[in-house]
Amino acid sequence: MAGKLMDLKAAAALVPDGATISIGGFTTQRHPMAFIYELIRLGRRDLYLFGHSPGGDWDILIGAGCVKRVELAYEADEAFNTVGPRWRRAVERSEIEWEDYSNFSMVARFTAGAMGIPFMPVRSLLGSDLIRQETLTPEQRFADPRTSPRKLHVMDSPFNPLDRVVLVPAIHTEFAVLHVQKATDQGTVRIEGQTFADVQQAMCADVVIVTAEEIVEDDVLRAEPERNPIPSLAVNHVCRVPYGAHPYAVFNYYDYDPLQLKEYHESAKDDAAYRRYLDRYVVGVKDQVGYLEAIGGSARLESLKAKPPFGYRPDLKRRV
Amino acid sequence: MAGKLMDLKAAAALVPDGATISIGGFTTQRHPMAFIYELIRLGRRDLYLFGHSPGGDWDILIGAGCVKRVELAYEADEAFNTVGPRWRRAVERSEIEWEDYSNFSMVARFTAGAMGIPFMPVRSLLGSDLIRQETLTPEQRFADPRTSPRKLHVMDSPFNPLDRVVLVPAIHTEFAVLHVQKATDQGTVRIEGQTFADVQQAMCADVVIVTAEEIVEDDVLRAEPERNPIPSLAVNHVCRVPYGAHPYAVFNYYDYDPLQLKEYHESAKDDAAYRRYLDRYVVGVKDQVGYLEAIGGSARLESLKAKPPFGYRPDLKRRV
Amino acid sequence: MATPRYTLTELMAVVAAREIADGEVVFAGTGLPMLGVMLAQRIHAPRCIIIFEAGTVASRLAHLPMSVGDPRVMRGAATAAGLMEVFTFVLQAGRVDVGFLSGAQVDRFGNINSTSIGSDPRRPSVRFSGSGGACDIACLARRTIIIAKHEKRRFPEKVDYVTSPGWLAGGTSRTESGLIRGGPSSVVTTMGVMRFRPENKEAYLASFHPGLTPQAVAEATGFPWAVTGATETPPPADEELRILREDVDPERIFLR
Amino acid sequence: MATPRYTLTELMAVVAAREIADGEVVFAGTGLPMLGVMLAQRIHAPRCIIIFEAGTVASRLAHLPMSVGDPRVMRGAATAAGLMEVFTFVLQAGRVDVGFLSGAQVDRFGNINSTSIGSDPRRPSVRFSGSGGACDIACLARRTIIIAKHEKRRFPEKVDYVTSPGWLAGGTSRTESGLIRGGPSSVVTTMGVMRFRPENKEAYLASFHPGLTPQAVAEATGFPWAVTGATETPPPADEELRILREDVDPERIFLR
Repeated sequence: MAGKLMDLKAAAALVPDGATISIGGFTTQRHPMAFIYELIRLGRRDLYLFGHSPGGDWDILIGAGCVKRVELAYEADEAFNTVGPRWRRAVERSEIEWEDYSNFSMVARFTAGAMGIPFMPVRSLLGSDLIRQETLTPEQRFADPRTSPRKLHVMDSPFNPLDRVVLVPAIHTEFAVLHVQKATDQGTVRIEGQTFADVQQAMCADVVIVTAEEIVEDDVLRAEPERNPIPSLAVNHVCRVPYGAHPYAVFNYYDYDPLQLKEYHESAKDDAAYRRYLDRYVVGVKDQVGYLEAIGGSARLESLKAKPPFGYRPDLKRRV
Repeated sequence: MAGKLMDLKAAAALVPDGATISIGGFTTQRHPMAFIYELIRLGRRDLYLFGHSPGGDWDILIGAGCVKRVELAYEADEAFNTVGPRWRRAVERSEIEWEDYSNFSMVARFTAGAMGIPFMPVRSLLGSDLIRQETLTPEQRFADPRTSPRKLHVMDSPFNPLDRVVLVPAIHTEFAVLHVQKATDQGTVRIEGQTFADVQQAMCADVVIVTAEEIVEDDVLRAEPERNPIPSLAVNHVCRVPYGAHPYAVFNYYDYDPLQLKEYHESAKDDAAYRRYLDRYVVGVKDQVGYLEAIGGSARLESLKAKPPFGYRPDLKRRV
Repeated sequence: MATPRYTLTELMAVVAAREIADGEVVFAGTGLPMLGVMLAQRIHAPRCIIIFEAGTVASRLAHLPMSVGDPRVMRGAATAAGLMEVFTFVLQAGRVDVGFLSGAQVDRFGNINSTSIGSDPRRPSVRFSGSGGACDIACLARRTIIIAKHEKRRFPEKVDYVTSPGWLAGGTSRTESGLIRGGPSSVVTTMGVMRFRPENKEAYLASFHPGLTPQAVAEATGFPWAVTGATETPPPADEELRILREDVDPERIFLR
Repeated sequence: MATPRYTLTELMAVVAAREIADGEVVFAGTGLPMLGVMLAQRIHAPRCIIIFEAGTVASRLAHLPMSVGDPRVMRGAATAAGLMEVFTFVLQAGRVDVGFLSGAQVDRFGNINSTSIGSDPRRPSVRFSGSGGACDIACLARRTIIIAKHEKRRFPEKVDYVTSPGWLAGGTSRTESGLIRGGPSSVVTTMGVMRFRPENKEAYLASFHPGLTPQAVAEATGFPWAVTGATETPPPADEELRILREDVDPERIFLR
């Protein structure tokens, strides 16, 4: 069989300017950072991002000028930084287009797309400005098929006229990029720990690219099919990328990197410092090997390694 | 902590006449048969059953006169018997009320109930008589809150008027009864193999009763929370019932019992023979211990035991 | 009379297998479809992927299942979950190339009845199991292959109940109903193979099984249709029969 | 000046913990809510169940998480899945007793803004992270507890953007919006605890923190409200502080 393994750079090069894309993970865990860095090195422009609670993955892409429009619920690294610095500046300077939803409604939108239905009903959002306010204009929506023609639709249930729900429109993207613990050359994928919305993001994308800490034999993952939540037939390309989520965590593999996160967040508050960060860690290095060297190499990585049975690093110094 | 363990007879006694109930499993696997037999021994009447593809679990309950109304997609044991004999007779003799759906639409209805939304949109059913024909009359529906006021509703998407979907109404039942491989006194549940619609059936019920092959320590199941698909807070009662699904299979524990299934299906084609079957195996024995003795005791059970790594019995003589 | 080289069930399994192309995603039900897809995997379609609605994707079957909920379908599966995942992420999302269907009645547009016999489904003369996933597969697979026993009463002008929509009333009626894809590509019967003309969805006889004539097939059918132009179904090859008997169903679960 | 016996963060964590009853299902976000629920579990609510929106149910935390997506939330969890399972099966289905919320602005009816400052959200003067799951918790938990910094500009008459609906315009307006349950039960601030009158959902001051007066709280608030009748917040007990410092947050992640 041909196999689905692909080099990381080749996989990133599949994403053209203007592509619609969703990125796996949640705030501080399992973002495909190595893939993100490649997109920045490639100088991609005008990307359309769809997400629920991204973190520095989106923030660094936005700062690098790769992004035209986002639909999201949240953009921050939680306790590490309560708002993404580049996201905040991009909005305040009108350098980006965006639409606000909640986590549930965004995940419901991915789920509708994954399920092949045009919308999902939810009981959230009612009474909030997420319903009353729209950031994208009707003209922006109609001019661009990459965005739903309407933000949402409020309706009463045909089974009980006193029962109101909000229909949120399905998302379909050209690409979904996930970072997981284990995958195989056949596209079988193992996610350990929380799955976030990775499964739904994969299932509503035309092309699914999975970066994985380890490539294992297909039979190994097929021995426990209950733990492989993404049907392999939906996975197009698999890249082996150890430490591919750094500086974010990967359950059972390594913890988040408080030093690197602090350096990013402090740099990203300032335009020139952010540029220097990009130069030092992303565009000034050739590839993921160069990145891992730049952040401190094996000594730094060793300090983050997860300890069984925790799946994280219990002795990690987190307030640095 | 008080713990959720309960005796099987006490758990079955919780279900009153006229209750709405869904039963876990799929055709030939993981039906809570021991629980079903207790309901028959208790002489329950007027039950309302909701299911997708039940098998002999429903068939024997219907034959015993316990059931008033069912909403379903399929009632048979697949290759063991292409139609449930008692189900068929009950319909042909107008002894039961029913409404027909498809497997997907019934599972979508359970899912809507589990999710807390009034309906789920699906792209199935269009063009079929499952849309045009209704077995229950509007009077029957309106007179009884246990049934949805409408079978379904066809609508065009507010996001694209050329895009048609069918809204199927959520199901909420008073009880869901599941049979699983492992559970704990805290209500943590491990399902091995296919989950069918057990998770959704549990989450749309007021009271969830789980019968399990084995009761294990809570910490054992909490070591792999990815494999416990039902939030324990939704599980009310747990009963230890080894061989609780016999004559149906339980992945990794035992195979289906072709001899017993043949005896049931042949008996159930005839009123008197069905009565004798019930007497011999259900109402004529006191409990699950008596049942297991009646079907052949440990010699029979030993012959069905699953073999690793298959999870079933590769050398089982299946055409008997 | 000489013993025939193969049974009708064997012939049908071979014909069904030939309908599957390599690499296709196949939604298989119990019985002949399982024989067909397992045979296809072992002959010309090693990369075809089997989906079972009870919750598995890409099983590598070691033993023939007797139900789609059989523990045997877990063998070598890439993913195991539940019906909802299969029906939505795989079937409704448009990832199934071929679905197999069967039923008690099939009409000239490939509509199928597996619900009940009689004009009023509330008072049926004969009641069957019901749709199961058949309606869903008929609505949402990219194409379907129907397996049926060829008798006049089973091939009426109109089925008593459309459990699984085929081409409905022909022409563009399927699309007009709101269905977004699919429709039957062939009906493999005990007498031959029926197909549908692309332009108007009218049934025609594509092939008749060895030993039969187009006229015999027409006489066993309850509606008028085009049977001229049909050719004889190529009989099973020895290798197909050997694999079917020795590898696919050595227990004689369905080959009886 | 003598060193105070506890910090404001410690006081708020203790007050938040007291709002949780034993056996309740608590939807906890990052920061003070985590401190509150972990403290409650170790004092008066050992059977309360923690839900994290990123996908876990009933974690037995060994180390304080720094995000709801932190690998630390996996420790001892009864179930791990994704956001959709938590938001639908647990939250939307009505199984969450208490949800915690915070934000940049809170108004007199407990509506919260965590989106942006300015009259036009398309041209904000300050942009925040956005809702995350806050709007969903505000809509769908049985009750919510709001944690807020008490400053006049953060407690305006009306928030600039209703990210998370509270009692909306008071009275029955929340129910009329279509929301089926919930609403804020209290606002734990850096100055006291605000509650809402059941009959009309008007805010009133229930307690002011030690060292403050009702008048001081009123002056730090941007809307007129009833502050008379408030009592002093009972200060943290030594045992509460010990557990908070030694067991809950020995790394001083949030207790800084």
